[in-house]
Amino acid sequence: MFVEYTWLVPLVPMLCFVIVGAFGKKMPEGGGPVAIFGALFAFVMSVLISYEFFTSAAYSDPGFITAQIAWFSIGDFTINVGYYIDSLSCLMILFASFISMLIFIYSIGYMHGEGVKKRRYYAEVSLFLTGMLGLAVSSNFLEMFVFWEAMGLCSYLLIGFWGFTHPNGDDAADNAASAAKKAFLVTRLGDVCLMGGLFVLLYAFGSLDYVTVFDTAAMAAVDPNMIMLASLLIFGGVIGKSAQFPLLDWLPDAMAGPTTVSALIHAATMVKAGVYLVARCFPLFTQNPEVMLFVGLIGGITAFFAATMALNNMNIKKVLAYSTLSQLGYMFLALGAGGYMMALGIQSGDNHLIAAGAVGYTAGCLHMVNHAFFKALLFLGSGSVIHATGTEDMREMGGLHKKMKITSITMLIGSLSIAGFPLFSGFWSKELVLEAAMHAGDYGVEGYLFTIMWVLAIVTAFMTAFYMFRMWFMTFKGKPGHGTEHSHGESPKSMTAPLVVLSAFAAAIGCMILFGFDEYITIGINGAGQFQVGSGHGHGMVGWLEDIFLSAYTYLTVVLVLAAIGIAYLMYSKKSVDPGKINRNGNSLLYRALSNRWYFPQLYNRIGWGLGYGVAKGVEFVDRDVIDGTVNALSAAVVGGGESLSRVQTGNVRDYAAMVMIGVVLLFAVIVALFYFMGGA
Amino acid sequence: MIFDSSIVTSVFGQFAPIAPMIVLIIGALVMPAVFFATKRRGAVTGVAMAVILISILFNVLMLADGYQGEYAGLFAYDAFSGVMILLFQAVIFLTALVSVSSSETTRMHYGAYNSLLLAAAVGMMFVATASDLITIFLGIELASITSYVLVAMKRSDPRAAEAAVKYVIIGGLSTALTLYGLSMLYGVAGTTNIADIAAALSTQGFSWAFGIAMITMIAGFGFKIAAVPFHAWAPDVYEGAATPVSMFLGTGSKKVGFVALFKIFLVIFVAANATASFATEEMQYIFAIIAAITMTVGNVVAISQTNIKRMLAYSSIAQAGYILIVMAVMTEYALASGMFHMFTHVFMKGGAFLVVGALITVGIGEKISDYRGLAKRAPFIAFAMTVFLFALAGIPPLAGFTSKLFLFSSAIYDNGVMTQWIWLAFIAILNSAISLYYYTRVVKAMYIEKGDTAERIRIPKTFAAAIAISFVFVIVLGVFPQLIMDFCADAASALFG
Amino acid sequence: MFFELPFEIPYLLTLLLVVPLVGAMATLAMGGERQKYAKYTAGVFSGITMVLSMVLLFTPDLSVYNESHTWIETAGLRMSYILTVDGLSILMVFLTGLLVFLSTVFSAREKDKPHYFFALLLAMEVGLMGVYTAADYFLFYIMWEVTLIPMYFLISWFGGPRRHYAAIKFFIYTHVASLVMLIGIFAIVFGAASGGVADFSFEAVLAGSAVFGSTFQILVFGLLFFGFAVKMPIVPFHTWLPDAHVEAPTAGSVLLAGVMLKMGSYGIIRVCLEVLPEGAQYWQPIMIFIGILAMIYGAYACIAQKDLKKMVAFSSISHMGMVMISIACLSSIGIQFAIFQMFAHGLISAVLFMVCGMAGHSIGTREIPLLGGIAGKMPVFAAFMMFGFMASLGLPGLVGFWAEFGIIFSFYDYAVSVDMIWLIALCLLSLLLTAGYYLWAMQRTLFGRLTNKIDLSHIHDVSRPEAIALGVICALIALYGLWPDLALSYIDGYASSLAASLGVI
Amino acid sequence: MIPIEVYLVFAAILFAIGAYGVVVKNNTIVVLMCIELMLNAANINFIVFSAFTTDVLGQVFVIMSISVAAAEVAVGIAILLNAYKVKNTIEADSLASMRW
Repeated sequence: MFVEYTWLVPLVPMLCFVIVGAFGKKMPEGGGPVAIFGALFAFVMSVLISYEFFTSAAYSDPGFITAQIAWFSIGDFTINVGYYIDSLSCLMILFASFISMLIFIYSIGYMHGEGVKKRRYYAEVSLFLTGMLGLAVSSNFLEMFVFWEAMGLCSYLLIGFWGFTHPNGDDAADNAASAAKKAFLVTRLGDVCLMGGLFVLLYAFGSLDYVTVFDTAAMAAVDPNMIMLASLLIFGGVIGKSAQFPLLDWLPDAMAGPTTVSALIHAATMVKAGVYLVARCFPLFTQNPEVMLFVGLIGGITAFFAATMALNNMNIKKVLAYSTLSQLGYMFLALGAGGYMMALGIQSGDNHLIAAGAVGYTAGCLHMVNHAFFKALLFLGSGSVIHATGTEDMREMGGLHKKMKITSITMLIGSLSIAGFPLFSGFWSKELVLEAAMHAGDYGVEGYLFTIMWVLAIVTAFMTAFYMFRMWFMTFKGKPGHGTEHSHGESPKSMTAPLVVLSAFAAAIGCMILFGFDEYITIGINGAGQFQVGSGHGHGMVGWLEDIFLSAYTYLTVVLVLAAIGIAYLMYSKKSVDPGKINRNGNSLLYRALSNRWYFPQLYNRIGWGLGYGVAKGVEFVDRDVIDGTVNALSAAVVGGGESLSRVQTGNVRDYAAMVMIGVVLLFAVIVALFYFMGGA
Repeated sequence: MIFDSSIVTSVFGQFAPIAPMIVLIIGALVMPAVFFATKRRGAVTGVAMAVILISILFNVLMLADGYQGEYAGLFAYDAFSGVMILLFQAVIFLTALVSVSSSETTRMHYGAYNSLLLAAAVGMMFVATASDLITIFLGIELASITSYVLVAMKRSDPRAAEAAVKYVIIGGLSTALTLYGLSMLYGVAGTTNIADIAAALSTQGFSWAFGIAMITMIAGFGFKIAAVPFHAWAPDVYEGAATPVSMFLGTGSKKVGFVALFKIFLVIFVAANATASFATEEMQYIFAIIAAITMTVGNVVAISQTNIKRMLAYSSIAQAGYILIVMAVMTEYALASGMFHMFTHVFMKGGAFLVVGALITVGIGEKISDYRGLAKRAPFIAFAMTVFLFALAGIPPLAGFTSKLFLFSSAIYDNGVMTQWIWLAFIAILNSAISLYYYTRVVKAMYIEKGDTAERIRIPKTFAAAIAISFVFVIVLGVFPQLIMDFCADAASALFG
Repeated sequence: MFFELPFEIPYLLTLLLVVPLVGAMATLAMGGERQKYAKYTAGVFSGITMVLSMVLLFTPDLSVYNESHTWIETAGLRMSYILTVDGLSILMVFLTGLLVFLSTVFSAREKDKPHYFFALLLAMEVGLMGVYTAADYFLFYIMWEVTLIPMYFLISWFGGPRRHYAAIKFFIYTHVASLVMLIGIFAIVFGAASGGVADFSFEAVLAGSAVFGSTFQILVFGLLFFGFAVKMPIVPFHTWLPDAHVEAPTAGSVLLAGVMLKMGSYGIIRVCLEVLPEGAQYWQPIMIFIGILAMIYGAYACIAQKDLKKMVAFSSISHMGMVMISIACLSSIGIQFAIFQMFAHGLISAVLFMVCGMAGHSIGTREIPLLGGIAGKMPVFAAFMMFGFMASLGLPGLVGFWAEFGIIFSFYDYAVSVDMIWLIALCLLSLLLTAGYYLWAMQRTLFGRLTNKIDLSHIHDVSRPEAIALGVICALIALYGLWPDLALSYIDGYASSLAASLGVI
Repeated sequence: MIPIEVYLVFAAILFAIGAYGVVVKNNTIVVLMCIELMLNAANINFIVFSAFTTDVLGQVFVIMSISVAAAEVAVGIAILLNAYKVKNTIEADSLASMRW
């Protein structure tokens, strides 16, 4: 009875967008409450829908509920619009709406000083939420793509929120403007790939509905190369959206937007869409192990690189941004590893392997959920800090623990969680990810690559713990920087309350897996031979506990994490170790490479400028001087011809007479010639 | 039925075929007397109008009634001559109408001026009705000699004198050429009656003597047509002469050459083709070449002109080139559309000249730059001028477009089959694209550019009337070409027999 | 059909021509002191025309409005006055009615010789309506040329500094093209003539076209195609367009880009494809090539532009290139979405040019380097501009996206059939470039530090009439974007039947 | 008796001389005379042909053309006089104010 109304989930925030956009000026807080109501409604609705779905028969078979109406037709192909509910989409709408709601509440306090701009802010975030929810419940690729792009637009608008008349002056404004453009363009690059993927799918399957495309028989009927092409193109879209290697450059810049927006992008929406899409397309991707191998490699590499960049960054938000990248890398590593095994399993018909693959899937999804919570928490926390100190540079903070207790403690929880401190949420999911990667290493020809990824992942875990606590210590411990002096204590309730709530989830949500949560976020092949998300048989608490605590590697990571925290403590809290010694006061090659993001930006700028503006200049030249030049030359020739011909008109009647006589003679010559050539008469 | 030629026949008896001319001749004779008696140019003009209208009436009656008749083996009236006479009558009507109020025409010799006009018109009509070389020659000469005088008759303008000299010399030269050609033709065929000549040639086939005759005659008539390279006099004379006279020459006497060409060559070639005695294709090529060169030179040179009368002169050279397509294609359809184009040309080019004349009368110069801001000072005149020029350029839905469409298409197609003259149509069409350039320059001057003064202009009534008439015809003939085109079709079939 | 009118209006199509004509004359009469009423007169007449054109949208059977009278019948020629509307033309007719009315509203503030200005707009409308409804080549060509003159005067009277050059260039260049096209028309009409009578009506020519040999088709297709391609315009015959646009007044640009360019693609579909299918087959690869060339070339040219309006002009070249490849696919989908793109681009380019026009007259300059941070000063303007740019770069949910999606899909179909799938990458590249130049332009004009290069004291935000005009179009863009079937349903039947006649489905 | 070609060639030469004079002579009176020469060449043709074909029409034609020529010369002289009055020269080279 609720599922039929799934379309309300994206629609209500949409309406909020319209309402706030239209009348926000006159509303209290620029229409913030309306936006919050929209998110709240969406959340409640999601809860009801999920409840109904999980308790319905459809959950166990076929594992989804979908309904569609015809939208329009391209030639003979009909494009539908409708909703598609399974445990994955339930999961998405649940945490997306919940976290967005908290972020909106937080914004009431955080954006309080923005004045008339608040209307635009709340309208745009509502639209952003619409995009995410719509994407999660869409029933076919094209519909999904619409929301996908809508989110791209919103990210553009929100990152550029301060794109003009920036509180911190003109340079910041220019900065924000270019960051927004960069974000949209880079994601656009991914999106056109995704679009290409859609063409391939539509052409191959004659439809873009999930039910049609993911049908095992249908997929079997299609040329696997086409499927591979489609999968890679779609993953191209994901790379853009989730800022994976090599398109990871826009996300750090995107910090130019308000912190709440960063929270929204990193935790609830945008980047999660990529993970969702891969999870959604699991059936398609698992048709070729190579695709999943690729996904995994991209994930692993991103995780490592991003983490390195976070090591020495002084901007609190940037650190968090890099951490997001690297955590996303984890998720793709997990999905890739799982999918890889599953693909091999499908090829060889080995159910064991398929089950092992399902663990990867579970790991990926679980980490996505966990990350959603602790990253939201961390960003909002950092937002609260920035709000208080008015700076983003951690060197100007320090010793804030005394001034803002709640923020500091909640952020500590978040940091522990993301660092994978035992028994915190991050711990469980990260362990599963590592396990999946390690297992994948044992299978297939290219398996050893996953082993390498696994090593990278462990190193990453170490670095994660280090830079997170580096951030925490630099911010809340040590001697106060002058940002701290000016800070006005703890933030208002509307900001701290969400922090508290989130910290609870950030700490605990992970252990749900011990209580059978994994049953909902696993994937398998059901009796009908179709892929089915959820309603697999979970490992159960004992299973997981054995899995994790009986493997030596778990303890290895735990040790590494603790070591990292220790080092961070010595360096930045106790100051007994001077990082300057190691990096020669920031002059070491490595240090500079890191602070320049391994020179990715410069590279992109050079390429983009050359391929874009360089060629454009050439085209412009051709256009004006060659093509148009020819046109003008032609007309000039005609006019000039007239000029010179008119000189024959000397005005002297004798010349006229001469012309007449010459004409007669010429005519005679012509006629002779004609008769000669044409042999007439 | 309404149109009944019996009136004419009953009045004129055996002279019926030349009735329209007779009326005009009488008018021409009484004209000086009238002027001497009244000393009022208005009276003279009134008489002239009356005479012309009567003659038009007669002609229309005969034409619409499909009258046919011949006089003394020298004149033969048929649909063709009827249509051409109508054309000349239209020209003379407009000219006589505006001459009275033009500031350029003579004051003291106005009677003579008018009778010369009428005489010239009579000469043209003789050519239109002639069925014998003698009458053709006489007609042409009558038209030419009178128009020499008309050109000279401009008051106190050295340019007129110079123009007259050039005109008379080149005219005499071409007369000699024509006469020489006629003599050779006579020698070849042994008779001066065109029909007999055609018959004779179609039996005895092509001879070099005939070739010489043809070339010299082309040169001779080419002078009247102002076909390159026999065109050089035209710009000077048009510029030098009084504008009504220029219009008379540009629209009327130009056509005489075509009529003569059609009368002599078309008839001969058609007969020759009929008996296949000799291939006319070579001749057709000659005309095609002349046509192509003429239209191109006319248009290209017109671009560089600053004096609007010279520009119009060159443009009428170009128009002559278009009409020469008829001689190249030599089909009935081509002839019909050619005649139709002559008609529309009377009103387009005539209208343009009328505007120029009117503006000169009110003291605006002949330079294109003098037309700046005209749209403000005389909206109607400016608009009419725009219409005439765009019609000349062949912008739909004006007369020029429709007639050009007929004419050019005739070069592409002859009932159902593609002709070999498509290349000619190409050149013609590209030419009319070029022509748009210099016509637009005038429009730009009138509408876009700012004039130094903005006070209104009041032009003489007769000018206004004449311009209005041409304006109406340019529009109407563009939208309903059938009004004339049907007559032209009959005429063409009459000539083709 | 979503809603059907119970009644019919007799002679509707003739009215579509007569009403604007009368309106033009009435407006012209509003000179002197009555100048302030000129805009109302024009508004009323163009409004009536728009309503009439919308009546067509809700008519279940369009054939009831066909009109046919013999016009000229002489010397083996038959021209007739035939008006029809079908799936190809109906949207264009609607677009014409809509844009003329809205550009009238938009330019309500026109001070300088308003009666001439609006009269010219209405005169334009006569020609445009005629082109899209005429079913006789004679009438078609006349209307085709009739559109030139008002545009010439619009540019050279109300245009920018280099207006004379631009106007003459536009006039001559397109006139030459039309004349070449005229030769092609002669060829097909006379080629199809039977029984010594050359009938200029579409259906007679279509009926007679069976006899065309393939060489004939290939040659004549070339002639006609050149004529239409210049109008579209297609690289390398496009250089008149940027000049004309830069100099033209806003309303002129709106009509030029919104409706006049479509005449080219309309002609290609209507004449070249319907009458010369074999020629189309032969020319397909070339059309594809220049289509792609136009797309990418146009997009790159946009990046290099300094003048906002010039950039938009090049963007329409790029988008018309899209129409080109879509037509060239010669498939049902291709034609369907070519027409849809013509419609979509008509709406979007209208917004873009209106925005550029406002930048010109209310900020005072369109030079991108001089602008910056304008969004702070003129939020509404910025919103419209962003909306237009987003629509034009194919943001899903707006009408432009569906057009591009369908077009590229049809092209993918073609690419597979000639198995060169990589071709699709070029289209995607052009999408990326499009996003690139629009975003870059926005970054430099709307965002960033507030410019100090121009005097900002006097600038004012969107005026009411402008806001109304823009609002309506934006609403339509969103509406058709959310429910493309509103437009597609008209095209479907025509596209598939034409594709069938081309022998490709 | 003398063959017809002789007369024709003679006439042709006469014609050519006239034409030559028209082109090279600067004095327009002389030019008019040359034109007369050409006309007479044509007349000779007529007479010869009519004599050889015993057809009278040719001679009629000659009568006509002579009278026409007379009229033409009369007019021509008058025009030259007028030109001399206005510009007091009748040299072709100096009567070239209108050109291009």
